[in-house]
Amino acid sequence: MTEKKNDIKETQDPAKTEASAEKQAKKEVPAEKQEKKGASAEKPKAKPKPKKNPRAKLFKSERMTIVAPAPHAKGKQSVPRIMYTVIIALLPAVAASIFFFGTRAMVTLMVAVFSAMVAEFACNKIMKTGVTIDDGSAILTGLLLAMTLPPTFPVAATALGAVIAIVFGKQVFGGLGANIFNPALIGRAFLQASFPVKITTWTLPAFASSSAYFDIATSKAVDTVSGATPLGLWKFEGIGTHLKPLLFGNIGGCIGETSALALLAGGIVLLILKYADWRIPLSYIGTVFLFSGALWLIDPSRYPDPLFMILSGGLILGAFFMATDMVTSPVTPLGTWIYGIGMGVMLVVIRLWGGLPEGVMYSILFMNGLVPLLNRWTRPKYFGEIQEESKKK
Amino acid sequence: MKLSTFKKGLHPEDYKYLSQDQAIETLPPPDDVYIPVQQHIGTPCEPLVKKGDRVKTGQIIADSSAYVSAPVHATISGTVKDISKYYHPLGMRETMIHIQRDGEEEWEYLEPIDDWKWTPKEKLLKTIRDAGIVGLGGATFPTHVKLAPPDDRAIDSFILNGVECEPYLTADDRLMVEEADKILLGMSIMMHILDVQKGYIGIENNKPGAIARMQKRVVELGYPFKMVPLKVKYPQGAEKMLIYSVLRRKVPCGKLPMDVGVVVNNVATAYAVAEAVTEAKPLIQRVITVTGDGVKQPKNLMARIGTPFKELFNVCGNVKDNVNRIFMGGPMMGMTQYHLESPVVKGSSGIVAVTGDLVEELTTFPCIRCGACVLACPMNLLPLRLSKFGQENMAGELEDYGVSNCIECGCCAFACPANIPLVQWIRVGKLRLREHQAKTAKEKA
Amino acid sequence: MSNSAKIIIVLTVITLFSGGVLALLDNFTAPKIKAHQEEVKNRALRAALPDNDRVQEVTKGDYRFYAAYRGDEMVALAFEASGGGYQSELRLMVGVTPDFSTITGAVILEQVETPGLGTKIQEDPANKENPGWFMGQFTGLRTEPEISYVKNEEPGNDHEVRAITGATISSKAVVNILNEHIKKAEAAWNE
Amino acid sequence: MKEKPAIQEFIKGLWDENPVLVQLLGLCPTLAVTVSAENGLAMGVAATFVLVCSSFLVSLLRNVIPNQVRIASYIVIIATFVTIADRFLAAYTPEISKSLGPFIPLIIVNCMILGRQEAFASKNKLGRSLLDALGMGAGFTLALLVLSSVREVLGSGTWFGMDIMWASFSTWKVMSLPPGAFLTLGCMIAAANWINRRRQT
Repeated sequence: MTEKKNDIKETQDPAKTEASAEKQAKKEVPAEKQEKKGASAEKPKAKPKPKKNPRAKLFKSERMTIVAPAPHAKGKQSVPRIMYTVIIALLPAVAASIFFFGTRAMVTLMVAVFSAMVAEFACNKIMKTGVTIDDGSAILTGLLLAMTLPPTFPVAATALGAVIAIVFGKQVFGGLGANIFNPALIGRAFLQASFPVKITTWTLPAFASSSAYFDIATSKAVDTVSGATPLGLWKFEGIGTHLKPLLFGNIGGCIGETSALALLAGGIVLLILKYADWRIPLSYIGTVFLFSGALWLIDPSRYPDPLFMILSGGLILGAFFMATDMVTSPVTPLGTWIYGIGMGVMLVVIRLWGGLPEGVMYSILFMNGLVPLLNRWTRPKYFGEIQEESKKK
Repeated sequence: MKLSTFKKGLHPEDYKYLSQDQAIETLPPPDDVYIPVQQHIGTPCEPLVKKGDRVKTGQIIADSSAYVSAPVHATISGTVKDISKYYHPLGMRETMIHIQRDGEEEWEYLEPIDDWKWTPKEKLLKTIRDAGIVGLGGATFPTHVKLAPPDDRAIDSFILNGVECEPYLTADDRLMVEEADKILLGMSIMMHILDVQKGYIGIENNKPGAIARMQKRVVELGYPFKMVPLKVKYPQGAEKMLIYSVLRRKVPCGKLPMDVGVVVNNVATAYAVAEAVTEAKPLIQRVITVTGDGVKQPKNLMARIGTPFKELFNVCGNVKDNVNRIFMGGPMMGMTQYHLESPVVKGSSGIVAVTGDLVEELTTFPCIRCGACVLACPMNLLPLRLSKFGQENMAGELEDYGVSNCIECGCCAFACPANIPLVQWIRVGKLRLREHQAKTAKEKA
Repeated sequence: MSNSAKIIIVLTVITLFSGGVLALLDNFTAPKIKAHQEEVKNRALRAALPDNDRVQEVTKGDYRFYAAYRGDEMVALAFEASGGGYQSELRLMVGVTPDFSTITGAVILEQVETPGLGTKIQEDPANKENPGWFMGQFTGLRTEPEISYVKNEEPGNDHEVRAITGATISSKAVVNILNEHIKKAEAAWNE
Repeated sequence: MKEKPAIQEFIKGLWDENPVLVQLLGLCPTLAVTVSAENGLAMGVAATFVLVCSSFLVSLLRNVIPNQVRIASYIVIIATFVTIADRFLAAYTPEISKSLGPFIPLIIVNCMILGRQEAFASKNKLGRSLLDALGMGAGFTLALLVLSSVREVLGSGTWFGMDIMWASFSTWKVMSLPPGAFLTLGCMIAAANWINRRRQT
């Protein structure tokens, strides 16, 4: 309904020739309504578009111009553009993961993206909405989901997760923009709950065996080296991991959480282009740093140091690519701060005192659920509102 | 130097280069003019002439006895051919007086004023009213009302609005370059009427010629005005934004600039005031920018009010064949024109014709709550929520979220990546809130 | 008949009927239910204790001990141990040699752990031949210096068990409960 | 009330007024115990037994019970039959009784049962009340059976304890957990609505 409004067309009477008055009167009616109401929103009586492009044939004498409400200028942003830019920003991390984990990671990535697109298409057909694959959001969901899975995750389960992500994470709410929770994380949460063993069976990257910090894993000569993530090692075995491998990605973990540097590169591109709100990663990671740093200062033997907390697990991936998902993050600046701080606190609490080694997924999903409330509570004061109040006092 | 500005807003590509250097060209009086009897905000005027009457240039042809109102003058000498409904640039058909030129110009001037400094303020205000001067920035609020605030409002500052923040438009810019003296004179007359000492001239930084010229004349003529160059940002020219940019004062919601002791007037208004007071000329013409990439030779024209747009385009080499959209005013708030018989009115600051390359037809996506509109809204509103509430007819929420504060500047819709017609939905919301309020008021009564 | 009298009479009749029916029912279901409970306990004791002639119940301290005798010789002691698991309270029946140095058997009496994961401490459907392999590991396990667990490999020492993959916390909980209660029970028994 | 054919009272409970899918009544046991088909069936049968017996008594006594104490009377009657069911299960099928845990006693406060007494049995003749109770019970049991079958097959790879999935099938653990119950029930309700909508048009 809304899209029609913007391209109501009216034949433009030529600048030079005079048209008969009755003809003018007839043509004028819909446009008049349009302008008077400001927006003929309730019932835009758009004329059906002529089959041929009239502009091509009708020259000078009957020129077509668009009659539409202001503004007549438009920014360059568009939803697909945002989606595809985020996808491109993920590519360094994708490349890094394929470099570290090999073709197996690539298969997982491709399966997830493909399944997500198929699920999106199927939902479009069943729900009889227009096909929305081309807006890129399904591709992005599939890609993000794959980034949160271990490279050796079964193909069928990956596909299942992508379908769940699209169907239960997005389409049941009404499609793009209507979902409450990050679809990729919904898919991941389903997989975590369904296949908890497989999703925590990590493969070490190709180069890990040569490094000395992986004592347990390297002590065994098995074909597929399965090992714990640095967080798992810390939580269950009390073994820390050096920061350098964490930074470059030479560690065990899921596809996307390994190389902090590659993720940061993409994340910073998003921040510069303003496709991600800088407040979210800052407040999220900052809270984790301060909270875990305070605990570390109190008792360094019990709590890991804050840099380890930041670089391990999927925090970078989550903070830059998942928490910043526009649909599921607050729109108000204050709400965004609360959102980020809430996630940070949740993350540290889950990691340090919860049953799971990793808390990024649940911390984001938890705060996603609060976003509608945050948006409501943190309505910004509109221009001039503060003064009115202070004057009353 | 850090330029002052307001918070949020955005900067669309301004395309001022198309007509910025075109000197104002005076359009000869056209053969036919169509003069709407209603050209201001306030009580409508009634026609004072009838079909067949002979009118002189400057003769009052429509007026109202109400205070918040401004008379309308004949802009050419000739015969009244008809008083009937014609196309108005705002889209509807309005009562207009059709005058056909019949030869030489014959003027009917206002009552002359010898020395405005020694003339009673009431007289000056009457002259301004008789001249039919309204806010020429586009708001068309009668200027004499603006210049006579109630006694309980202490006005301490006067701001001359030379911002012209809408892309494309250069009419005010050229006027400042070419008629700086008259503008400054008009400004001092208005300040004299208001009895205000502090005068500010706000000009956006993309008009270096205007800033230089005005600055030079202010110094040379010894005016105590302060030049305030402003950062290029839309909607800098909106009254509330300009007051904040220049004086850091926020006009409270639902209040007027005079509530914070400020009166803002457009440069074109100041020019018209000077002409009326010193030359006894009523407002019968204005500068209008004819521009856009759909026009062969963009120009700034001094045109009689009532001139059909097609005459303007004729002078500018006519519109190109691939023109896609023609609108009066700037691209952010302007009204699309579907009929070039529509005349220039007092509020017309420009007429822009653009080809398809500039304004694409866009598909609408669902809102992804990216917050681009929130970051753009100069009034600090949440356009995405307001438009949703408008669609869903949620009057209570509309009120809570301050829908009536929206100035409809179009920043949100400009920024929206999903191409949602936010401004239109917000207007629907305003309408629905008003309906709801009327209903509840009725129920209470 | 007044309304309140009617109310009283009707409610009384219904309640009497209800009580009567339930009393009748209890007569013949109660023994069966009791038998089931005995059965459960005996099965647990059979699993926790080695072959014996008779079992004698002794209460010492906080514990109720089931002492198993072969002839006059006490061969093992069993007692209940409980503690927090991953998401529920675990109750175990543990049998130890009289000197508390070796476990003679341990079974889970009650657990509501995560289905499919934590529940593997009681029954692992993936291991078709030996679903109870996890608790089976404890039979014959040394309690000195302390029971511990290893992950993803075969235990190398006689005081180690292998934890369940994906249910480390539940496995750890069982080990912790045993460590704690064997020590406490020893102290109680020797008092 | 307009008289319908008596058999309608039975049939309506199966689909049109299905307590779980349409009326959304009695969801507490529905969601909690449906981990395996066996549990679901046992729960359905127990609830049906209580429903039929209580409806019988309530319908019989509908002209005797004073209005002011009707809810109290219903609760006592229902509680009696629930206790009977509970004790029977404990005595004869201790395993099922253990896995159903507190949810059998909780049938007392199952809104479906109390709801049928209040809405139907207390206003209708004995025969119709019995048919209604049977229909509702059957609908409840059927819905629980489907729900628990889906959850057991996907969550444990078995059906009534039999292995029915292929060897490499990895079970969806979430289906054995509470979220699985919500997911499955949501899908069932969505499917029921979808079918109803298609039938209407």
